[in-house]
Amino acid sequence: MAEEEFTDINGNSISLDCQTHSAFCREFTVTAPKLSLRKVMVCTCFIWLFAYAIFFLTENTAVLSSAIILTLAGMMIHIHFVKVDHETLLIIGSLGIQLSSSYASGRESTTFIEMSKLKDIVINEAVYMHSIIYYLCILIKDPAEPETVASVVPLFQSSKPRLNCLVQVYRSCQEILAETR
Amino acid sequence: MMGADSGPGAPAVPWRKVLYERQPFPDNYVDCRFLEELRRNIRVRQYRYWAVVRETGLIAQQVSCVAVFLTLWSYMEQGDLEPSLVLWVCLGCALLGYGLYEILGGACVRERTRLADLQSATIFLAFTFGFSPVLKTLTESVSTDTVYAMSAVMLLAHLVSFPYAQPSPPGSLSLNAALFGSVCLASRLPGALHTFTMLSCALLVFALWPCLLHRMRDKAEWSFPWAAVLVCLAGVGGLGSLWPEGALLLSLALLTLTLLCPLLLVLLQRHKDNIHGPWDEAEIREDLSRFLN
Amino acid sequence: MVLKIFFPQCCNIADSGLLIGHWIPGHNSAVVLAVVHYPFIPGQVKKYLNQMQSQSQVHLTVLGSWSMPKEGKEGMDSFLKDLSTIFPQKCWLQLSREIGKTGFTCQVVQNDGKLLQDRKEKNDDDSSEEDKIIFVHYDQRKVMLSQLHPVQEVSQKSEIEPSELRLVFQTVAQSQPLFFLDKYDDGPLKLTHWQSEGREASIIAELLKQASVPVCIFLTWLLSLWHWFCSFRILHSWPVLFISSKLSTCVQSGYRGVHFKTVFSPQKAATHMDFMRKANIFVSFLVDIALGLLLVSWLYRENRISKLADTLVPVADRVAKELQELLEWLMGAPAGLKMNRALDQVLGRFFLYHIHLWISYIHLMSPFIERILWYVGLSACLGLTFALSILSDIVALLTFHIYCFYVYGARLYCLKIYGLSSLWRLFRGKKWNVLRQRVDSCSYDLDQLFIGTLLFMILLFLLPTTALYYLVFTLLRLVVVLFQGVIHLSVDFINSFPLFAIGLRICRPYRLAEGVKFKVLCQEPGTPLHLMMEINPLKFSSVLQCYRTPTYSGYPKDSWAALSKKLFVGELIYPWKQKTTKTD
Amino acid sequence: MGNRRRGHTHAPKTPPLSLDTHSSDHEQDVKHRICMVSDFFYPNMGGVESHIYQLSQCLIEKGHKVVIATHAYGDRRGIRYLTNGLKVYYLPLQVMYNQSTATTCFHSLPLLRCVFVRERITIVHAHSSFSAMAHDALFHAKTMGLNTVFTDHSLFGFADLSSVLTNKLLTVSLCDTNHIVCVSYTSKENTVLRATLDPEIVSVIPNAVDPTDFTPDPSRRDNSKITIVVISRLVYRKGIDLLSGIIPELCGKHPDLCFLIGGEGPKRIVLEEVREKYQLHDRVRLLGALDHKDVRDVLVQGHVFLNTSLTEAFCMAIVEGASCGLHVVSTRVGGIPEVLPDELVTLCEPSVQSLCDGLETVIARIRTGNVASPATIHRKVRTLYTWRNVAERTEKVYNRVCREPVLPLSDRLHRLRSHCGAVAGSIFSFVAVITFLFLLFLQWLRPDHLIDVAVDSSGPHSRLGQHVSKKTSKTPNPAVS
Repeated sequence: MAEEEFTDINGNSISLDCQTHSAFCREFTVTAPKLSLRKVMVCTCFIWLFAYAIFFLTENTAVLSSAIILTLAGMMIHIHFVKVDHETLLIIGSLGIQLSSSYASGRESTTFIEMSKLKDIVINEAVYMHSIIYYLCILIKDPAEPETVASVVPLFQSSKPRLNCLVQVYRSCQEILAETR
Repeated sequence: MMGADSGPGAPAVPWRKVLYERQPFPDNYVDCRFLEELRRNIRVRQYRYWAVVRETGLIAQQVSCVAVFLTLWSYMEQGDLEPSLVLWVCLGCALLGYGLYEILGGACVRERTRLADLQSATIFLAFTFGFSPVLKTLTESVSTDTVYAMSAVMLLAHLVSFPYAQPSPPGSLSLNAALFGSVCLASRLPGALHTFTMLSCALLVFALWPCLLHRMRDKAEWSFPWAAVLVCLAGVGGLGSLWPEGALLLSLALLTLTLLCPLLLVLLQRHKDNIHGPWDEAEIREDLSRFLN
Repeated sequence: MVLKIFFPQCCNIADSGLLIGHWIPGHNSAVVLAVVHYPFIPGQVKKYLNQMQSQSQVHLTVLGSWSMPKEGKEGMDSFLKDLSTIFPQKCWLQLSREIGKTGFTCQVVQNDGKLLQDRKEKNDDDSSEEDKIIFVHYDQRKVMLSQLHPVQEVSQKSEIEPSELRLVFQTVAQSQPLFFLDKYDDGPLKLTHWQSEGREASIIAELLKQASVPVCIFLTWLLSLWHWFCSFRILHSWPVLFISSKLSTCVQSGYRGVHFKTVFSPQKAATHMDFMRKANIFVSFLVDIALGLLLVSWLYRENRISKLADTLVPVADRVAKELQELLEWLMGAPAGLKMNRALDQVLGRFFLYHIHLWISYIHLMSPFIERILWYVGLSACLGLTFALSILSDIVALLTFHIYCFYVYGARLYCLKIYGLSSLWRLFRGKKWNVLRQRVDSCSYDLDQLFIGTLLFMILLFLLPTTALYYLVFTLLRLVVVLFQGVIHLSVDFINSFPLFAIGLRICRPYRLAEGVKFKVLCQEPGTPLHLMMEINPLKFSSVLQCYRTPTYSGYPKDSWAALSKKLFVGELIYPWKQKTTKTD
Repeated sequence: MGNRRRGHTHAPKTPPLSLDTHSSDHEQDVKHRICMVSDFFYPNMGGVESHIYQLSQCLIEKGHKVVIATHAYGDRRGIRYLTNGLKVYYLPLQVMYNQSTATTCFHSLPLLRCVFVRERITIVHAHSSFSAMAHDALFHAKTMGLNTVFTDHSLFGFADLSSVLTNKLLTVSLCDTNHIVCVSYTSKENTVLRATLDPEIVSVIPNAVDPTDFTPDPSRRDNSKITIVVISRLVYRKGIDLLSGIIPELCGKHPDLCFLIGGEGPKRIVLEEVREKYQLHDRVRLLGALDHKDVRDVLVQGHVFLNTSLTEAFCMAIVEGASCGLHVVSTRVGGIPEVLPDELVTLCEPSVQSLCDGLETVIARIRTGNVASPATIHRKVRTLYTWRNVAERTEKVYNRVCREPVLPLSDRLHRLRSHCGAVAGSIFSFVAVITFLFLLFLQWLRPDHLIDVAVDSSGPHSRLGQHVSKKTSKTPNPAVS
């Protein structure tokens, strides 16, 4: 499918890849920019210089080793738990919606929401940090009374695309929902 | 269309300050009667100098009451004054004052029976006497400067929070502060008897004297200034016998308080510029307490 | 409407035959469970299905036909159509594979016999009709064994109807008996489905199951004996109850009793949760015992007991001496604080007397300590938790004097604070209005004011002394409470940690399923969409909070702010606060 | 002082050019994008709140785009949609003192800027001088170069220190506001004096009531006795102490008199004490806090509506009471004399005696029966104050404002210093500079082109808006922050 140039709310460019498996099964993949090597370098160097300064003052080699371990562990944690590489939204008509986000380390966390639970997909506005953003979210039915909304599942949480991207995803999701209802 | 349809042609009808009527004027129209209800300095009381002076006499005498008390204390601390003697004097003063009080208030109906007075008097004496050894040892571990500072603060608080409007009975905070300060001072005296004496003096000066003074003010108007002057003289004199410069300062302070401040008040009245209008929050003049209690 | 066909992986390469499965009501989706191969006699198939249906409450039907092309076999179509007349269905599926194609093709025949869509017409017009079918491949074994979370038992019918996936899982799990007929025994029918291998191994399991029942009965009898013993009314008199509610050993034993009751109940665990609970309790109990035995074996080698005893008495002595020094320090001018000498002396003497009592008591019982310890140590055979709780009890007993000091100090301080607060209101000429729950202003008499002020001053100047004692003893108390809290925490942990569930999650991730995830399999033009359904294992955190055995929480739950407020106003704090509130 | 004299000398002036001398037809259909800012909005209830709501609704009817910005109330934070796609931003700002946010002139800038930019706001309309958020919004809007309108709903004295300070603040925050709206002539005089304004940029647009909400229903009355209705917050400013004096007086004289008091507040204690002391539990009913929808049901049960306020800019309560066909007795304070014609209201001095006399005359008239019927009263009142009219007049203000230029920073600073005195002027010009720098920083941090333009939910191009609003307004709690 055609790839346009999209940006997230902070202006970093992201790519939306939308492939159609069949008339009622589409897969959207939002890929965030890769972990920039320069940033990693900068922060590593910063930490190590700091550690070296401390080491210079206090003749204690434990500082250096701890700094190294710290940076390594920090990087591990960052790529394993924080840095999301791409997020995928797989919508299968009359079966359900599957959200998966795969981290830079390759770890993948997936949740599948059945059609019977799903109430709707909407674009919503929210106050985020010190600005107001649009985000795409799934409304989950309250099983007891189906007219009310039990909870809201926001999509593309880590890579926050801007409205034009969201609208595209929203449109094609609505198409599928409409034709398989 | 209200307020809109006013052509450049000057409207014939006069403008009225009402909202319920649609007038041929724009919304931001400024009439010549704009702000006509503005009033300045209404309800500004014109003070008369001597009346103010007379009122300030109360403050002055309260200040000098404190001075008298401090003098007594310092005498007793130096041991120049025999506590028993002071006790007797206090007793005499108390009886005298009580008698005076009764005579002055003979006309009006009394809310407390003599028995009640006697009862509270015994309570005072008993408690003070019982507690005086305790109070004596209470602050001994606290350093003297701390005690002085505390009592100074407390006496100041007494002076500040004293209800000069209606001094009888003295407001709780002021009386408590005075008692606190006096206990602090009393605990620095050599003996338990001294403490007892000091406390009863404090009771006399800070609790009973204001009642008497109040009674004098509304029953025998003429006697109040004399009493005030008397107390002031006593305070200045007593302080002077100990510490002449202090006496000088005190007298200066009293003079400023009684003569200068009223003068300033009366003079500054002229520069008062206070604007009023229909927007002011109306204040309730009549007292509504009668409906409640 | 889209037709969903859940197709077991193991049948991908099965020979041609009949599809046996179940239509999921109201969802327009079919679960294929097995394939019956040719040749078969329709009557037998029907009989077999009926008997299966009676065993598993699943409405099994013949869904349609499955044709696996082989060389020299062709022209089956007419035959397959005839089958649909033999097994009358409202909807007849004809799945077929072709050589060199991974995807299947499917034709749906409505019961009136006309093809809903036909290969030929599909060829020329677009494949939109074909797309209306989804094949969902699933691993029969995993789906059969796995348990969807949040657990929703079949027995208790909730008003919300279970979702589609749940129904699929239930169907596969219930049709377990279908899978016992394996393809080796020469019955009239030949089926392809997941084969449950290793019947032989499972024989032992069967034997164990049989054996476990009388064991359970015996143990429950023992338990009832124990309960009968416990139910003597002498044990229900006040002091015993009070003490036992305070001694964490008794609590632990009672708790263990409850556990046993649940584990050794002779009837079989009905629901999944029951089973898991039993298993968890049992495993954690075993681990507990094992740790306890480990401890014992360590404790009773090269008489560590006597060493312990020899160290214990001096330690207690030492503590007492330290306290004594502390008190003497307090009776002086501690940290240069100005305290009221008289009160200081009084309090100090009072506490010193207590310490003397204490020391003498310790020395009185010092000769017996070793034996006591020896017997106590045996308790570790009942499990590590017992040993720990006894340890915490011993600590509580050994630091009883600290507790006493703390209580005295707290009470005194509390009174002082209370009096001061009310007198401070009087000092400001206010009073607390009980009816309106607020501070009103009020005019006191002279004598009230006078006495109030005197008392206020006295209390105020005596406050620092009391506060200091209170502070010191509270700190001591807090140390003890902290220690006991740690012990309680560990005991709780051992009691409530769902070891079995965690092990299951690690070794057989598919057993505890949070949900499913789908992968789009390779798809060719002209074949319907093929999805691979995999099982999404439960997260560890949710495993914990789902299977954690409920237990009393020995550590106080009130927030830090509440705790500090209590400390400030001098209320008593206990490590076993929650428990007492729970019991009464 | 000098400023105040200036404001005074403005008075005797020839009638100024009216608002719409150069308003021609092509301006009538200029559509604005307005942002109403105030701390006070639903779920909080009161005069300001309903004013903002009704005005916005009428403006939306006339095809303008309106959004409302207020602070978060409890868990009501984020974006909500009300009727006709009226969009409300509940911004997470810290509430300091009775529902008014803390003002630092800075911390609200990022959020407000985001709102203004993404909604492409052309006019910022702030309400109520008690609301710190409104003042912040005025300040920021000027920094961002937007035109501003301010509506003042309240009166202030000049006597005590606090009012002196607040008046200074008002002077500062209104010194470059393009236009000010007051709800009554008294309020206009008051505001002109307080903020030392040129009276020509102050318009008087009264509040309104929805006459359909307040229709009379004589059948609900109990004519065996005479009911006096009081509906107000039970606070000192509403003269509850006077009420506590009136009740025993009248109840003593007229045995068939009973009071119906709606509202909540600290002074409730006083009324309860009076009721206990005089054993009036059956005749004085305290209904507690009322919802806006219940007010009418309470009003129609009464014969007389009593208002004892000590100060009012524009008393909506008496209009509501009259609209329900009650005879209104009120104190003659603030803007109240301007509100109702004399045949509908009996004005008294703010004292127990005078109020009792007024009430007794009304009671006597009711007994003799020579009183206008509720229906006639309602008919008279119905046409006086309508929101549509308010909206039209406000629209004119907008038309005028949007023509005015926005001062650049230098002129603004100069104006501040010349207008607000040396000290405050220089302080606040410093603050203005800081805010400007802060805005530059924000624009560097998150440029305007990165802020998504919001879909219009009201105003000219609002079809998609309705769609989105229909969808999003279902979400229980849209805030993820």
